[in-house]
Amino acid sequence: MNLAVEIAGLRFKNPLIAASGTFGYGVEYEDVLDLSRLGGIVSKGLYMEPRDGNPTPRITETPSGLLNAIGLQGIGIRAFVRDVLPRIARYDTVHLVNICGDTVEEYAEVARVCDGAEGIAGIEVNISCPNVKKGGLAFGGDPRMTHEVVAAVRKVTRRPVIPKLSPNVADIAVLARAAEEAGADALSCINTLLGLAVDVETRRPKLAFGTGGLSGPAIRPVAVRMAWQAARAVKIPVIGIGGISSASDALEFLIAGCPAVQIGTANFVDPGVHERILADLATWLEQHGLDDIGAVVGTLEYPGLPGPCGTEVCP
Amino acid sequence: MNLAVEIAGLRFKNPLIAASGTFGYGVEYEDVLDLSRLGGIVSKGLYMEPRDGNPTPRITETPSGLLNAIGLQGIGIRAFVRDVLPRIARYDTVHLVNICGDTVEEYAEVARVCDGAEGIAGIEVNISCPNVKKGGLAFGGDPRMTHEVVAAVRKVTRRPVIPKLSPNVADIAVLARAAEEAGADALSCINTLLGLAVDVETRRPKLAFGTGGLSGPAIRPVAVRMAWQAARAVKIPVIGIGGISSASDALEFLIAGCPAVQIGTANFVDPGVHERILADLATWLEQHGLDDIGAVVGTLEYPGLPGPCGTEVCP
Amino acid sequence: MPANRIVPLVAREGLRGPYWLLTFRHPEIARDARAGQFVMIKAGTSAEPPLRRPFSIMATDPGAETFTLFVKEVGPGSRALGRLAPGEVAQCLGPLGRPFSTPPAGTEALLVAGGYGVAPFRLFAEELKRSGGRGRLFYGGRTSDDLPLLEHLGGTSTPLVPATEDGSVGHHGQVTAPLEEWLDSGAGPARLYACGPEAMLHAVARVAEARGLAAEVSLDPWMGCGIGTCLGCVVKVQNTDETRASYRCACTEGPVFDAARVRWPGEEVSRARRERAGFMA
Amino acid sequence: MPANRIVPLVAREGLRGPYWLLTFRHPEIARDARAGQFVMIKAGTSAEPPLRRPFSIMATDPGAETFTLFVKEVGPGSRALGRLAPGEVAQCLGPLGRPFSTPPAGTEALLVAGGYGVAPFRLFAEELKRSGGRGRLFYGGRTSDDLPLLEHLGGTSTPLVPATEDGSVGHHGQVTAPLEEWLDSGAGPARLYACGPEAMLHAVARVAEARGLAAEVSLDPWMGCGIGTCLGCVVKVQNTDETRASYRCACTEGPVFDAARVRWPGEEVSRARRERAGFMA
Ligand SMILES: Cc1cc2nc3c(=O)[nH]c(=O)nc-3n(C[C@H](O)[C@H](O)[C@H](O)COP(=O)(O)OP(=O)(O)OC[C@H]3O[C@@H](n4cnc5c(N)ncnc54)[C@H](O)[C@@H]3O)c2cc1C
Ligand SMILES: Cc1cc2nc3c(=O)[nH]c(=O)nc-3n(C[C@H](O)[C@H](O)[C@H](O)COP(=O)(O)OP(=O)(O)OC[C@H]3O[C@@H](n4cnc5c(N)ncnc54)[C@H](O)[C@@H]3O)c2cc1C
Ligand SMILES: Cc1cc2nc3c(=O)[nH]c(=O)nc-3n(C[C@H](O)[C@H](O)[C@H](O)COP(=O)(O)O)c2cc1C
Ligand SMILES: Cc1cc2nc3c(=O)[nH]c(=O)nc-3n(C[C@H](O)[C@H](O)[C@H](O)COP(=O)(O)O)c2cc1C
Ligand code: FES
Ligand code: FES
Repeated sequence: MNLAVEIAGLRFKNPLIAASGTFGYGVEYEDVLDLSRLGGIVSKGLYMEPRDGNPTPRITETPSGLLNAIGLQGIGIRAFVRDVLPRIARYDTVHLVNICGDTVEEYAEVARVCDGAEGIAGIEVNISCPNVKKGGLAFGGDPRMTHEVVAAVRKVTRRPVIPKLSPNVADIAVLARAAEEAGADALSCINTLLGLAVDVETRRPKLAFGTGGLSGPAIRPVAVRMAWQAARAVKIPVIGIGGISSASDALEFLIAGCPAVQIGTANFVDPGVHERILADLATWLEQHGLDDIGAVVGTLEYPGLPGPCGTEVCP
Repeated sequence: MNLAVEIAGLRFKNPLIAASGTFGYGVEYEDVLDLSRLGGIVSKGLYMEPRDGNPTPRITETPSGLLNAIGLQGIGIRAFVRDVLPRIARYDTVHLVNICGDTVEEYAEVARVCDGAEGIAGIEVNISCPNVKKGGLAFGGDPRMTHEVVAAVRKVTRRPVIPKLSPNVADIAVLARAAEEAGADALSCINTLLGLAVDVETRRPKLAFGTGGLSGPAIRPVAVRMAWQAARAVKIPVIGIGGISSASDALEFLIAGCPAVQIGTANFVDPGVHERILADLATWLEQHGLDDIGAVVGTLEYPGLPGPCGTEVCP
Repeated sequence: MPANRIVPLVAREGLRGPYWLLTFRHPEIARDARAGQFVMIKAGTSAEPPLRRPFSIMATDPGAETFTLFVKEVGPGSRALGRLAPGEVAQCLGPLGRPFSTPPAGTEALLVAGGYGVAPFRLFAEELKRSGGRGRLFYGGRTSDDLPLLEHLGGTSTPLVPATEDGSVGHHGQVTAPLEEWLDSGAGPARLYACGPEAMLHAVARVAEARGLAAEVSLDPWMGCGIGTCLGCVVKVQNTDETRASYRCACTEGPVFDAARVRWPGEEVSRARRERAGFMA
Repeated sequence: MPANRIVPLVAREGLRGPYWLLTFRHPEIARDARAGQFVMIKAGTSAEPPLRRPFSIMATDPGAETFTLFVKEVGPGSRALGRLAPGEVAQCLGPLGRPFSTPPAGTEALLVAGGYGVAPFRLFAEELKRSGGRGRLFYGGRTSDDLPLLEHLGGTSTPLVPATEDGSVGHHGQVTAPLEEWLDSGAGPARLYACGPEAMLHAVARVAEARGLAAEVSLDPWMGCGIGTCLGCVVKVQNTDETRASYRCACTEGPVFDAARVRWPGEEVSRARRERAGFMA
């Protein structure tokens, strides 16, 4: 049974990657699970400098969802490389760093540090965080800015560059193509949906920051749609993200065209989620007489579009 | 206790309106509840001619949500005016018609029929249906087209014109302003989020149409955010829609600035939802020493923005 | 009149496998329900799964003011029903839909049930008994595990003919085989009534067509509201006075349709898909 | 070591009001848990509500391999726990967090509990008994309804001092009143330990500061993961060696913090909001 996939020249031993901001820096789970069993780990978003993040409350539950406005609290890329990386690099998994910036220059600067650090396999470019006042969504919502940030990162590193797209756009295909043209090796789709929850007693937002990013099962249909649209729009691989908490959820993205997926909020709900999905995926493949996970990727038969064989048109 | 609100010159006896496509033409509920207790009823979307709608399956459940691609099956505006309107007009509630069109001209034509029909209080302009190949979202996603459709409808009727905006846009404020400039009297926010659910066994979309529109509790945080953004962007009233199934849900929209709300998917889950919310709203107001629902509208204290008093700035 | 009701569970019997008999109290449903009608029901008010679920009314006891559902546990909605404890309540809308028609005098009602599709026929058999009508119930499944209601179908005047594809109980083969045998054996005038998987319904429709018999089938589409407003449950039907087929709500114009009027799926839609979807494309 | 465990419910006792004592089996949690630690727990695998919930470990029985939670039913997560039947399982991560420190020899541990904040002090009292330490538990609430555990706190060597704001049981007034009386009465060296509503914790912190006593408070923020990754549970803390306050995870560096190091909310954030939110802004 082959569960390994290759994306942007990186070999993931399985298609399940821990999503940024939902798995800390990895070390937090050392005692809870075997990190080497993961396909990959994306670090919490990192700037050049440490960041306090937003005031609290920072998270609140919504129906089948989680609304957060952490605001990218973090230790900064240098502390990560110095203190954390040596500790996690010994786990045999693909270590990706999620990079952030207030400016295009900062993105490039953080990317440059990553480029020089042994053990960082690739760079996920967070141009889609809704919870900061500068950078983030301001870059990811505009194809020109997306192009600029990705090109700037591209210029300073030979490591795979994986922009993470925002769902808070009218047409994700436009952003996906902008990122591809700027030299991206793969895409991550999607970050959180911008949401607002109101505390009717205080008549203030439930989150101190105001709005927040919606994640979890609630957003899965939107995420699958966007990952599918992005995958159709570009030639580079698209990593699917959004509301995955079972093998069936993961398969929706794989079938829609994503060679790998990231698991976010489900880590909070069940720290054993990767193992569970991995086992269920293997069982599913077996039951379907398949011995390679790649055989399901991009096999969606969409009505009116050419089927996976490239010829059949579905009714 | 005053629960009545005035929007676009129409008096709603309470702020709870049945949303288009989730309450049929009203007649379906005649035996189940007293239609006169509703603040208003919006009809299923209507074109000039009857429409078959999309093939089945047309609906599927997602976590805390409903994904649908009905495709605006309907009897056409003339059959509605002739056969249905006389039957429902006798219920003392605000009767709104949700109008659709494949072309700008068709919108205007349907609006003209509405304008001539006794008993239709106002026109909701559906420029946001994700489940049709022409019209719908194609109009609602583009500020210029939004302006054109709304202006065309405005020209042929003196009845209140209420464009219904799509959430599948980058910045709803832009669309809201375009609709306002074109002469809208109020706005409805939001229609469904475009989503895709994949059947992993058949490897086809679960819905025969392919993508569908996501509604229900899952989308509420996105809907509240967008209704709030729209309300801040325009001077005309914004009717909040999306995931409301309790008084507290409705209050989120009211506090965020909507003088009224529409209830959609919750009608399927609980046909008595209006009565339940109405009772709970009254109790809530009483408990908070208020005797007018208007007193809560737009009272959200958003961090960094002027408070409801217009002077205080929240920390 | 259908209306929204809160119904307490009064009795709960676990059958073998994933099956439950759940008896709820509600005087009007118990009094008004006709065979083929259903309720939209949801255990408690939990938000997940969001929607109510359709279940046929299997039996009623107007005296005790109760009605009984035969529930196969297949997912979250049915599971939540199976977890209700007596005394707890469900949200319920019903009775809904068009029931099976009463067989004309002198006509034998041949009831064809597959799997949980047997539910309406228990009530149908009661109605036959009350009206003095004649009937015969063909009850099929893949194995005996699919016929958990076998022992609960006594007490009516309708003979029971089980059939299983693996021969573990009753007739060895599909349920239409003993049906055709019966028809071949020179039975008198008959009318077919079927409820079960779509493939079985279609087979029954073909049997009826070949023999010039009337047949009514109870369809099983996904239902959102049960009351004609979501338009999610539609099936393609062409009535005799119509020039073209159109989508009709199974919840209000059905779930029981004249088999000859149903536009059965053509071959362009894959069989696997139809069977999974369980209804007309 | 915290780890993900599936824990069966072995006993379930309904107390008066919305309170439950739920006893689960797990050898390691029963053996390792220290007073002040908690578990992140969720009944079954239902998707709603999405997240696990934090509950203090109230008691352990290493011999029986069980641990007990004291659960106040306030919403869907706690309700689902209260509906578990013995034999059913919960998903559980723990023991988590930094426990209360052991009082230095010769120091009296003054435990101050408000509402469900009493939970960790049952285990604390056990620990005191085992170590031969001295303690005194001040247990407050608005009315006697808020002290459902009153009768369950015997069997340790720690005297119990109840207090209610309406005087319905014990001391009439806030729980800090008998605490201050005790301190005034010339008690020996003492260390304060508090768990309960934020306003109470702040009051205890002020008492400690005024008297130059050490105090540890167990904070109660919204927690998403319990393990330091969601950064949702942070509270503002400034340790002695630090030049500025920063956000620390209550789940890993807390929930127990040195009261003097907690940046208590300033007056710019409205009191109502803080109390509802139940934690530091
Ligand atoms: C008129 C009518 C009467 C019915 N009577 C009975 C009855 O008496 N006893 C009984 O056990 N069941 C009956 N059903 C079927 C029952 O409604 C479904 O089994 C139930 O809705 C499943 O809900 P769930 O949440 O348990 O599972 P889900 O997770 O919703 O469904 C499990 C699987 O079944 C599929 N599915 C769900 N509903 C349907 C459907 N209506 N048609 C086809 N596939 C579906 C889903 O796609 C999924 O794959 C009836 C259905 C209809 C329309
Ligand atoms: C370390 C720790 C230990 C705890 N120990 C216990 C215990 O021993 N016994 C006990 O009954 N409870 C305890 N709690 C509180 C318990 O976690 C919450 O009551 C529970 O999460 C509520 O979940 P729910 O789904 O039942 O209700 P929800 O609907 O989630 O919450 C009900 C209301 O309480 C608010 N709320 C929820 N969680 C918190 C929180 N952590 N702080 C402040 N407000 C909150 C919500 O905003 C909502 O208004 C503890 C909390 C923490 C952080
Ligand atoms: C608490 C929290 C923090 C997050 N932080 C980051 C982050 O630092 N960088 C980033 O790119 N995405 C971040 N995300 C987004 C997730 O990586 C993921 O894209 C999103 O949650 C959708 O996936 P899910 O539904 O599986 O959670 C965060 C999400 C959550 C819930
Ligand atoms: C089955 C279904 C059919 C709908 N049909 C229409 C329609 O005809 N016209 C329209 O403007 N909106 C239509 N909508 C959108 C709803 O009116 C509403 O905007 C949306 O469902 C969000 O609200 P909710 O979460 O309360 O359902 C439909 C929604 C559903 C679920
Ligand atoms: S179930 Fe909604 S229209 Fe039939
Ligand atoms: S609860 Fe998630 S970091 Fe503390």
